[in-house]
Amino acid sequence: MIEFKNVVKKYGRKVVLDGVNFTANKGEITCLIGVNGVGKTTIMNAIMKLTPVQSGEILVDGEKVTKKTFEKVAFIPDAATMLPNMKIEEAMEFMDDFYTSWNQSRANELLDFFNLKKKDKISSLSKGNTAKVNLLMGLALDVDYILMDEPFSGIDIFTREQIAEVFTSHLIEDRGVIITTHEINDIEHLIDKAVLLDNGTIYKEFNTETMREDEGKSVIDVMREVYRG
Amino acid sequence: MKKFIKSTIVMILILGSLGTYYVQSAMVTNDLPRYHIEKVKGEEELIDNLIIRGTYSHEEVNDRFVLTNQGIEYSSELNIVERFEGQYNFTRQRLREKYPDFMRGTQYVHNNLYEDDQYLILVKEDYEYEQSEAQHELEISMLNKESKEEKEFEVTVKEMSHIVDIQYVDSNVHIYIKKRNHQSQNISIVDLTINPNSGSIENETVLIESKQSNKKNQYVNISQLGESVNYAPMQYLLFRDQLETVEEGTDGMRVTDRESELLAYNTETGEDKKLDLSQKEYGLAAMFDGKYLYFEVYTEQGDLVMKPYNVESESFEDSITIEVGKQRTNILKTVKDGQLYIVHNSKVKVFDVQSGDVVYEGKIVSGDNPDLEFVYFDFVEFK
Amino acid sequence: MKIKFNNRDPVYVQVIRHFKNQIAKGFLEPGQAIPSRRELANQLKINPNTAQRAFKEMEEEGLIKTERNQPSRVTSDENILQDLRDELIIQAVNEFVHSVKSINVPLDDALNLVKQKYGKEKGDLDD
Amino acid sequence: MKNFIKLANFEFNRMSKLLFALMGFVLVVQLGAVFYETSTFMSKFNQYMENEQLTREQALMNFDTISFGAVMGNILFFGPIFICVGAILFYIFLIWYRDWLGKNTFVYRLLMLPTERFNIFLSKLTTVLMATFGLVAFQLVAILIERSVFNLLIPDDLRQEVYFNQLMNTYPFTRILLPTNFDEFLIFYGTGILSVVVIFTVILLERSFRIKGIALGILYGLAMVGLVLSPIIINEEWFLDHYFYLSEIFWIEVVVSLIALALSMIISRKLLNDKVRV
Repeated sequence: MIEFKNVVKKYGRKVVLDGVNFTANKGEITCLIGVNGVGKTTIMNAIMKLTPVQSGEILVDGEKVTKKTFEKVAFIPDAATMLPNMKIEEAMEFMDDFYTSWNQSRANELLDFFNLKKKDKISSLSKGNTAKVNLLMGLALDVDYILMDEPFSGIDIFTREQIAEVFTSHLIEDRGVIITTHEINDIEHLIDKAVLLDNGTIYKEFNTETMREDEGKSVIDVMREVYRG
Repeated sequence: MKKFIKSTIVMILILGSLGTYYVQSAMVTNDLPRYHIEKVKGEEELIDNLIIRGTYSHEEVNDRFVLTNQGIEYSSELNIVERFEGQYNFTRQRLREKYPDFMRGTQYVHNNLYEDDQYLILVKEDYEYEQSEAQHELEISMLNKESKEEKEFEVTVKEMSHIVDIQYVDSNVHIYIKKRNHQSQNISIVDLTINPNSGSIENETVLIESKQSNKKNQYVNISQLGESVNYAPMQYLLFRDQLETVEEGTDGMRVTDRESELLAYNTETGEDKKLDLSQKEYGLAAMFDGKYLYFEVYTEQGDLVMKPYNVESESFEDSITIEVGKQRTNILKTVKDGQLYIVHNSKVKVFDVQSGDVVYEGKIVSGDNPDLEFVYFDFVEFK
Repeated sequence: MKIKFNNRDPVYVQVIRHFKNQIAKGFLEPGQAIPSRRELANQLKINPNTAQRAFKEMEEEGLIKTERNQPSRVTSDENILQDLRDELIIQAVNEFVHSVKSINVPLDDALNLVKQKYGKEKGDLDD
Repeated sequence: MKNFIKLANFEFNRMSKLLFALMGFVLVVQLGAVFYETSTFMSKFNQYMENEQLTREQALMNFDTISFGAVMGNILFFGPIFICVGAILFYIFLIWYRDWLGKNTFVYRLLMLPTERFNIFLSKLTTVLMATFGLVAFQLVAILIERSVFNLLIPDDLRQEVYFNQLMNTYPFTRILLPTNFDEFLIFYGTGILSVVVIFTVILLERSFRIKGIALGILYGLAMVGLVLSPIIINEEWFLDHYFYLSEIFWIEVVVSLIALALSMIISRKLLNDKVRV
């Protein structure tokens, strides 16, 4: 379980996270929803200690984030995180060098699944393929949690379908996933939990199936209510 | 393992090349000859504070060294601090080692020091401007070597130019200073008598005052005759009072006339007397040790004749003759306490002036090898 | 297998409804093996948890049976299958009544129209 | 430790191309200096012989010999050294900023490695040091090569043999680069390492607090310079009036420098762990 307890984050005087509380469970897909610039990425960065928070607590399975956490949580940012002059196989070797949780056979499977060639240089890849490599580096780790920042943004429709397929596959199964998006359409049926963010606060945190069942509202319905009201 | 090949190559390059370079540098220093002074006869203590400086120059090595009774030290063997301070102020170094606390804060050691068997006196100068007039503050620290008692006091002096000498006579500190009056340009040597108990100037006596001259092209000056050991107790201080007439020629200024007088001041009695010793007659007045003034003459036979003049009795002692051959270079000499030290041809000799005897003789050797082919001695002095 | 989901009803309910239709229509025969929940999630592009929930509900209703290390199978229990058919008919009738009532059509007229229509489309009825 | 070595090796490999290019550049340009100096010298000598109508033996009597020192005085010799120094200085900044800038933000990957983040600091420091010492070591080798080329081009009787140590003491830049005394080497490069560590800390302050960090970084840099210079300053006339001897000041300096080094490393470690931003 990844927990946010009263997390406050400021950039100078600008408050980005203003007392954020939410939890994301293992085995569930939690989606952070909000327009651009509401602090979705900041939340992910904060979990990985890629940006400091001013107060509050972030716990992974009840523990503070340490170097060990990086064998347990993988973050797939929306930008490429490998050196452009590396070949895909070199990038995989790098991961294998440093992570005990690196699963080479899974990596090979993902390579096939995404139709990537391991001799290709990362700098020569298309945007979609770069995103796939990015996913590969995260998904091939035997981690309990995966964080994905805007995996669908700026990517062609076929790649989007391919990525969406990942969520329903054994690659994700039983892991906890936190995904951010500003556009819910693609994945409305994929997510267990929606966390609506605005102005640095959580407007609403709900289970999508329960919401449909109890109130007959889609995620977009709730968003409409929340953001307009 | 292929990944590590570049770093390994560079590591090997670094260790190999820098390692060789510094090992080779260290080996050059290790090969330097270890000269030392081997006693032939006499009292060895006489050369305890003697320092012979020179250069060893052979093949790739060109190194300055300091040779003492304790052995030889090359400048390449100095550590970084010693190299930074330089190998020159041995008196300061000796005093620092012996009296580390007393010597703290002392940078400059030259004429501002007095040392006898019992006392060590240091004077620090400080300027201060008051009403556009420079005022010297003299900070005097005094150490009783036996009781370790330290005293400090401060006096202020006007019109001072610099300290000439310091003596300790009859429980009083005497600071001899040169004064220059800014209006009259008058020069004088003044004896400041300071009682260490009161810490103030008890008496201020003018020893010598320069002759007045109103002519534009005449200059007056009073200079002290160099002492071989400037911190030692001196029975006499010698001053030369000069009046120079200068003319401007086509090739710059030229001294056309020089009137000079040699004055001896007795530090114990406070009396002074004029010495009538012309260079023409006696040769070059080369050294002074407080009692004797040494004149030196090279004869045509290739001898160096040292003529000690007793200032007290105003008469010459027996001359000391040293065979140096036709070649005059590289004869080092110094004097101390009525003793003449000569370093020549790998020999160190000490003569007693009164008796004319050799009271110490030593030989500079390296192992069993007295070969000084690559050595040049250039200076001898006392710590 | 493709379902067009609406966003307002719970996805698992839509999945169960889909299965019920398939069984009622005979696309899934009694005792036939159905895809695993993971395969199902993957085929339907839904969250595996949702698929899991749908399976669980169907098991509780007795629509499917799962034995250890065996793929789930459609029940062969005739009673349950009959109930399922009844449920679907009642559901359809309810919807029909509800719609017809709302436009104030007399029941007989409506029933006549139903008879005519039913006769025409017999054989390839679709819900 | 294992991770540190892997990371340091990885960082080193990233800069190795530049390093080997610099080495090649140094050798080629310095050989240019050798060819330039030898050919001007030889043509001067031949000209002299011709003009004065002298035999070779006669000319040798009046003609100054040439030593390798002449090559070292040529701009083609010391120019590349300055370029290398500049490159290293530039790389001290580049080694951090390139991970943040550009399309591929590698810093994400680095910071998410399941290892002490301080290893990133140490690996970058190691890389800068290996590059520096690598270039210095290579310069020694290069001089050996250049000297043998020089010896081939100048006949024995026109050449003045100068020994290696003397050669290194001829010019201030080689005296600083490769002091003949090992203790000076330790002190020069120790100061260098301290400076790099302080600059790294300044960079991390900037990377952590951005605009505010620039001000903080400058203040920190000045504070460290002040700290390191403070023993010398307070020993001056107006304060302690040379109370401490130079040898004591030296050791105080060593201690203060080590404190500055440790402090910078502790701050850097803290910044990397808790304050740094992607």
